[in-house]
Amino acid sequence: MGPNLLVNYGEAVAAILFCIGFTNLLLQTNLIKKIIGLNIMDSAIYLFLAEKGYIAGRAAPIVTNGVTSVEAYINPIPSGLVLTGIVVSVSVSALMLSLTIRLYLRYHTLNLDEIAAQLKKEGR
Amino acid sequence: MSKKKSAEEYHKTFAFHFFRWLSGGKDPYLGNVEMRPQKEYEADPEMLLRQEKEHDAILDKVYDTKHNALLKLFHSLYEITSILFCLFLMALLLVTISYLPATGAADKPVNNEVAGRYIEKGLEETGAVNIVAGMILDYRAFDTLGESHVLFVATITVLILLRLDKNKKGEVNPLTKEMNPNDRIYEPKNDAILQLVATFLVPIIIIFGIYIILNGHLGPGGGFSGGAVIGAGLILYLNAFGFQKTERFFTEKTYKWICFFSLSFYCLAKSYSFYTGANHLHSIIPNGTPGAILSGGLILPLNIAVGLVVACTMYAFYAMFRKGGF
Amino acid sequence: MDFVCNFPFFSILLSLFSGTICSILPGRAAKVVNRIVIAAVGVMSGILLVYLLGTGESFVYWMGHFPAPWGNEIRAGVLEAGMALFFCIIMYLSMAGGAHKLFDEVEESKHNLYYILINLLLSSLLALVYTNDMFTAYVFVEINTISACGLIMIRQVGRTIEAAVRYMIMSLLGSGLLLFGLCIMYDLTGHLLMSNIKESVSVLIQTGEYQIPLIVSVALMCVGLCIKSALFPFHAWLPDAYGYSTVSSAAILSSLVSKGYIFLLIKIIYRVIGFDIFNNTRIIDVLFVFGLMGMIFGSLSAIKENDIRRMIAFSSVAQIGYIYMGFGMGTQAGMVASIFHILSHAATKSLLFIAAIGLTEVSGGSRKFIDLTGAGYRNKWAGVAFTAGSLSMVGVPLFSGFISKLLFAQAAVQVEGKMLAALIVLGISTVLNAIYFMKTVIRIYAVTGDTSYPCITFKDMKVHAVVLVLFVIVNILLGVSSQPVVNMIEQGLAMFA
Amino acid sequence: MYLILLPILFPILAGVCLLVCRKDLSRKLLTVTTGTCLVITGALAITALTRVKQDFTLFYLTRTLPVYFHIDQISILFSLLTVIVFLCAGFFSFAYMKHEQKEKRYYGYYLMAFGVLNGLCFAGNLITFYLFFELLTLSSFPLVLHTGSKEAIMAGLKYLFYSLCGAYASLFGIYFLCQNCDTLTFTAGGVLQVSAASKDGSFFLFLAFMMILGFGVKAGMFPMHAWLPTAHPAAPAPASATLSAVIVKAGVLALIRVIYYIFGADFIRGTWVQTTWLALALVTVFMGSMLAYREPVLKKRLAYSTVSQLSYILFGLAVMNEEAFTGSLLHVLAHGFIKGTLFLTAGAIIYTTGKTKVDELRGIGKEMPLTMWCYTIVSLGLIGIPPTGGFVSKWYLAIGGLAGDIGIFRYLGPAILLVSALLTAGYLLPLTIRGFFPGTDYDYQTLQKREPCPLMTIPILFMTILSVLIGLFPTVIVDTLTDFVSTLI
Amino acid sequence: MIICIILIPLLAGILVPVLPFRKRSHKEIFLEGAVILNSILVWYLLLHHSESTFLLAHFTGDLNISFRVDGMSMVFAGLVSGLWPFATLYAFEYMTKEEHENTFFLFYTMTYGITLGIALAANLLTMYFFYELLTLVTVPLVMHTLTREAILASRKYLYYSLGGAAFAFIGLIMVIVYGTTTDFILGGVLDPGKIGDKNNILLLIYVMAFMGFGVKAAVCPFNSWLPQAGVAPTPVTALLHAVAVVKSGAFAIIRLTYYSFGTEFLYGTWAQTTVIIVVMFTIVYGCSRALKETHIKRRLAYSTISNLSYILFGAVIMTPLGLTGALTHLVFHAVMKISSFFCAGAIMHQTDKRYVHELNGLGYKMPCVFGIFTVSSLALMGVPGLAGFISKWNLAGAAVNSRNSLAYAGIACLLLSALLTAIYMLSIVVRAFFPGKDFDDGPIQNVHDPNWKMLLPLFVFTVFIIIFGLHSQPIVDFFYDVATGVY
Repeated sequence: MGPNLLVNYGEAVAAILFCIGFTNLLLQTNLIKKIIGLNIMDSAIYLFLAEKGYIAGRAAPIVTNGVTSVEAYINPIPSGLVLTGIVVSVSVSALMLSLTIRLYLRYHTLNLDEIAAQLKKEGR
Repeated sequence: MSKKKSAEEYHKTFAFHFFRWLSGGKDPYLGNVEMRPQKEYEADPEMLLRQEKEHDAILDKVYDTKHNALLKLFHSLYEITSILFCLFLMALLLVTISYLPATGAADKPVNNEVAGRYIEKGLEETGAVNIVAGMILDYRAFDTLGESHVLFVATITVLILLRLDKNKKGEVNPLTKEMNPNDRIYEPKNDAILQLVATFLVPIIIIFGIYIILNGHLGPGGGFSGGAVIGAGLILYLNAFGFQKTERFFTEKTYKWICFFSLSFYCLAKSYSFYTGANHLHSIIPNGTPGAILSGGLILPLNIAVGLVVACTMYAFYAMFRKGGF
Repeated sequence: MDFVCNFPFFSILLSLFSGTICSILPGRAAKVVNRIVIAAVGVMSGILLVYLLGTGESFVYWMGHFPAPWGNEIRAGVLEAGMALFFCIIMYLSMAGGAHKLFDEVEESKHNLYYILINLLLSSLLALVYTNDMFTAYVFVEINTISACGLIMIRQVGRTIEAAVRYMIMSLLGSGLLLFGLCIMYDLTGHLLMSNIKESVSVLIQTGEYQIPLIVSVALMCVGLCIKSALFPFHAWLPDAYGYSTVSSAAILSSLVSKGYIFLLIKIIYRVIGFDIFNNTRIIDVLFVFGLMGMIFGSLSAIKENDIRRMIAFSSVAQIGYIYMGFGMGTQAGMVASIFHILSHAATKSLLFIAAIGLTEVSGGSRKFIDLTGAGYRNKWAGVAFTAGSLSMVGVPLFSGFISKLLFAQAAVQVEGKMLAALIVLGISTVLNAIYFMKTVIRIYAVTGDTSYPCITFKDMKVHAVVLVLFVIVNILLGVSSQPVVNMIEQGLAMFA
Repeated sequence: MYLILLPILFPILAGVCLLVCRKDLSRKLLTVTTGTCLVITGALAITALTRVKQDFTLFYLTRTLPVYFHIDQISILFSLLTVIVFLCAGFFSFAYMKHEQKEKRYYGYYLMAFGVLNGLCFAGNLITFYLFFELLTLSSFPLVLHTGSKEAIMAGLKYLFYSLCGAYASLFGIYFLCQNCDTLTFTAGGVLQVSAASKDGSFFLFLAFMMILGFGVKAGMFPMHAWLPTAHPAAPAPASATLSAVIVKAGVLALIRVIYYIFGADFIRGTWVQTTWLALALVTVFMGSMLAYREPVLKKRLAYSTVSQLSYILFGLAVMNEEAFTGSLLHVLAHGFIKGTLFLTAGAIIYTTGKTKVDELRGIGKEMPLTMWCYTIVSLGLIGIPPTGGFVSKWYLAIGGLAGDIGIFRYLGPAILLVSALLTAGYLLPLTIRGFFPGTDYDYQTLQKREPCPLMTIPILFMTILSVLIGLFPTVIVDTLTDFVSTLI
Repeated sequence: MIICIILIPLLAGILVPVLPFRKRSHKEIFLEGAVILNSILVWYLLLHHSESTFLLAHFTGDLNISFRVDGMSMVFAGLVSGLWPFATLYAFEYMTKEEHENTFFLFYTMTYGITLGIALAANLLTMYFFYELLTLVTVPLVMHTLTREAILASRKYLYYSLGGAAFAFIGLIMVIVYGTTTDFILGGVLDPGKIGDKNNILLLIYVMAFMGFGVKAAVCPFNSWLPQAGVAPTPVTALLHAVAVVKSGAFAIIRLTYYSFGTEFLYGTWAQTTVIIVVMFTIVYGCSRALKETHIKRRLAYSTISNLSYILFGAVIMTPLGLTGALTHLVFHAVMKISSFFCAGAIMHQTDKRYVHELNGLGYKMPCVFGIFTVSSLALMGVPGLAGFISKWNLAGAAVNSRNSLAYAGIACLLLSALLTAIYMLSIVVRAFFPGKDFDDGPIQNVHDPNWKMLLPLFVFTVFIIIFGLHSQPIVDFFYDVATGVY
């Protein structure tokens, strides 16, 4: 175990959240819960990235008063990445939700296992 | 003399066989030369069919989640392994994190010359006060271009899934059958409170969104967030007044063309910028005065384009989910 | 800088932009645009390939006004150009071969959406191929995923939608891991550009700092991409997705989409981590083992399958196992074999899918083997093409599959500890391949008493037949004159380093 | 030179012609043709025999495998026996075969077997010998299954497969001998290379044992004797006669050739091979007699007797001294004539009465006195009562056995021979006794003379006389034999 | 020239369905002409061969498709080209009763070219290439009748062959990687410097490759395809499954053993022991299965299995003498077995009888066929004076000479198998000629010998069986020269 676990508590939380989301995505049979898991996972990564960009005592990377010194602002890159990530997450959520709607309309259940079982019967 | 065995019994004894061989009687293996034909293998088609049916029946049984103990066991095993895997992953990540550079420190590898240049030269090179906006729309514009297309392709998939189309021949779309036909009866909801609040709020929301978009390069915000706000406003409007009202100014066509023009503009503008950049040509787009509203080169127009797309997309998502059309 | 150097950029942007354009066009026009774009990109890639073979050096291309660590970049070498060219060829043929089926399976009003997806998929593949930036790669991976999902579920029956959901879930897990790995990597190195990361990584390795996070990050990225490319234990989504989507989709998905991810993995191995560093980790052993398992289990599942399309889909699992086995060997030769197999499998698998559709069409639309009896006589072209594809899969000389098998085996021999395992599994897997493919081939040439199904002649399926013939030609070309291709791959890998 | 070939090729070709000829010949023509062929062959053989010590290589199968003919005393002995028995049995069959079908086929194979046997006798090296040994099996098995009944076919196949089994077992040895001998030409005293014999001695002993077992099949030696009692009763009587009198002797000839001319008696003497061989031979002697004693069917009884008697010969060979060897050779002749006669008489009885079992043949001596007298005389010979041939040969065998350096068998051997002789009396004489003394309740009223035709009786008579002659003037033969026997031992 | 003789049959085959023949006889003349022309060319080439290698195409790296005539090629190519015209002639007559004649002749003639390709291949890769092609062109022949049985058989054939090739392929790789070249050089091409301490792995791979090629040569336990493939029309069973296909398996093994891995490397190792044991087992197994089989062609097929292992037995003794024996049996067995198969085919053609127990009494109705069958049976048994004896003699001689105790046991197997051969072959002969006392020949009253197209090949083969049996020295000398690398 490395030295920085407690210092990196933000990342640690992100990791835990990521795993929670991951587990949800993997194990939940309910599609909506799966999607929630997905969003948790994504959020965890944003948290992680935000923690990465943070430098103690510095301001958000918007030039104020014309100061363009490195020491003044936090790292802007992770913020940019998070922005992109959010868009991706939104898109994916939308897609997943619409898939869920279709499946629900067709099979009247959100349980993926049941859908699979119905499909097996339908297939023949 | 021991007890005499009966003939049958005797015929089974080893002594009998031995003596038979010894005296040149029957040879044990010679009889094999005289043979009957073997049976030809022939599969009965009916049997094959029956086998197939049985196979299906077995499958049925196997996939009968409620009664198949083995399947249940498998499921629980699967769950346990998954949980173990996730725990393992968590532990792994935590260990990893414990080795990562400390949060908040200024001397992390992350804070290198890349970030440095963005901060120091960003204003000068991109003309954007908001360094993040400058970064994503100029330094790393290709990512952002991709990102907007992620949104675009997601809308396309949602359209594929949920849009109700009328066939040329007028056949009923299979999706229509599935959709609950009653959903649209309740349009509009005619909720007086909602309508009243919406009358007040929607313009404010939309104006706020426009503000965010226009100030994307100057302060926090940008095309995406602004677009989302506008989209939210539109959705509120829709909820308050129903589809009939919105259809007056926002149809699929509107959506299509707005998206098309915005994205085309985005693509072309960035292509120009990439092309000039890569070929070391001078870009004709001025950066303007930092801090002014008309500054930051392409950032403002791009923000507007993105904002339009996002707003429309958000609304489109909602409309699709709601009734499969605009 | 020569004008040719703009071609990678042009091809990505062209296909992206054509996606946008298609959104306002009716289906038929979108189809034309789509074809033109694929052809144009193919031509450009071809020219670029020739150019690069001439210069013998790769180049980077700024995406914007800023140089390496600050702006985005794309990079083109022989391998990238060749891959792009090949992807275009396969995609064009797959589209042409499956076009007639599209009308049956997709609502007409949504045809243009289909072409949008194809265009965006192409652009994302090109971006994955050309990119020199990890985050760009991530973004385009997402485009790729979503459009692939769209391709699966555009034929809107229950199974495809369910398959799409499964596909999305697995893919999202994969992307999540990929992104997380990426973030850790970024944290360690402070860069997102591949070449810069590589420099930092080699420094880190030398100083011995951050070893564990580095390995974990690499592992996460690998696992993420493995999941996305349906390596053996993560293949559950694959058979339904490939088996029930419309045929062009299936062909493209199996031959290109997963290959895009694999190619990205190759890039990560070579350009981000460094080949030698990667080989010193235990990750390659894991890849090797899963590759072998995939080869066996994929084939076993395929043998059990009763449905021709699903069988071909399961065969993909096995073939992807081959590719990862090549990675797992941890040698240059193994890598070359894997890359060659990417090409050969792409050419063969799409051929099989397209041919299979020709066979099912003359069997009353059923894809059950029992109905396919004698289909080879009813649709001669598809029958012959399917046979050719099967033979290639089994690894009969003259076809591309043989060369990749040859390369794999040659590579395996050079790896001390993995030689026997690889060779034996290669042998067994060939036997298994032979079993299920030859079973099918014989089935389609068996005679049937039932002649109620119509026969199809060349007149009824001109495009389809031509496509099939072209596919076979591509296959045989790869099989007969493989040396230039192998040279190209080696040259390309050399440029990577 | 080519004279040697004639008695071999002429009957074979004649036989093939008969077989191939599609036209149905009349019975008379067939008889005449066959008879002529037989006589000519006999004449040719005798002519060839006068050219002793002429050797002749026909051609080379491969560079090391010549087809080579050579005539020595052993050849003469066996060849004479062959000629006489074949002629007698041949003439007998002209009468006997009337009640069988497909005579043409029978005569065809008969002639072929004759030729092949001549070849076997004249063969000068192991390969040539093996060639004719195989051909002998192939040309004689159709004789066995001639009657075409299910049992006959089965018996024919059994004979065929047993013989081939034996042939292949010995071929195993030949393969090795070929590589370890300078030549495979029969040379008195053996041709085995000294180096090979000393280096791989035990292996070559094993090979010798294999070959003894293999060729022993043909000679009806114990573990593989079972074909004999099956084949003899199934075959037509003249065929049984040749089979028992001559063809099984081919096995004896083979053993003589292999042991005395290839391995050399010195190599075998005193080893476990000799002991085992002796034991097997004695077991066979005793077993054959016992089985014959309890067998009701006449021909089968005679077949068991053959099993037993052949092993007398083998015993003599296995003892490996001059007396025993001479005794063996004498017994070859004596048994050949005696057993030929016995089978022919049995054939005559079956032909006339149709009865096969000994019990049914009461009073047969009254019906067919000439035949039964011959039967009685040769029976006495087989038992070993002087002055018949059997006595002389058994005398020499017993003397040899007692003189041999063979441990316990020195006494056991002669004892068993004696016991077996008693048993022989026990199984042969009842027919005589019943035949001539049918008892008081025999119905003399229905008795009628049923002596068979001269074509049958003359061969029987001729052979009976010969068997007696051997006993009366054994010295003629013994003297000629002694000389060269000493070269072998 | 070399490529010519491979292409002529391929082209002729392809032309069969394309050309519009007005009469069947025209087609016959065309095919027979092409085949004879090709055979003449082959013989011309063999007799006037040069040492040079003909390079057709580069594959990858230094792998190429090239052809060369050396001793082994002469043996195999000579054999195949000698048999093919006769077999074609026979096929014309036989196929009058079967359907889809054009397809049949298409593939049948193409097989000729492919087989010659195997024979003339100059390196392992070329041979492998043609080996796989051989599988593919012969599958339609097995499938020909399209009955369920045929389909199952061809499926099995494909699985086995392709699977076997997969393992043979591994051997090929080994030779590529550890050898100096893939060309066939008597004595092997392995480079000791490259091998280092990997001896055992290489031996293991050799065994695998042996079994791989052995699938075609029907080595136990991969033999069950061969009897099943007997559903094919008889010309196919006779020529392909007794000669061309299975012999190419044996041929490939000989190439692999003597020309690629090299006997020096293999001699006396556990690999040799293993393969000898396998081969010995197959010899006995094949025979004993043949004994139990009542279908004539399947019985002959099992016999083939056993006899192929004779060849392999000679080959795995790994001495020049052994190879001589193997080659002798390769050629002689071809003649004997094709002759007996053609007889079986003639019987089936004339009477539609295909089981041993149905053959009672046919010997007198079809004397020529059964006479020839008898001769070939005797030859197969190894009766002196016929071809089989010589080849067995050579094999056994080689085994004795090798001073290998396993080889001694092999001789025993050989003889045991000879005995079993006698039993299963002669029981047919006996039935045919000695039908038994109460046999009624009414039902087969109208059966007669087939016409000259069938009989001519049979007679020619019989003559060869006898000639080989009586005067084999020149040809055996030639084989010995081949085995010692004179050619």
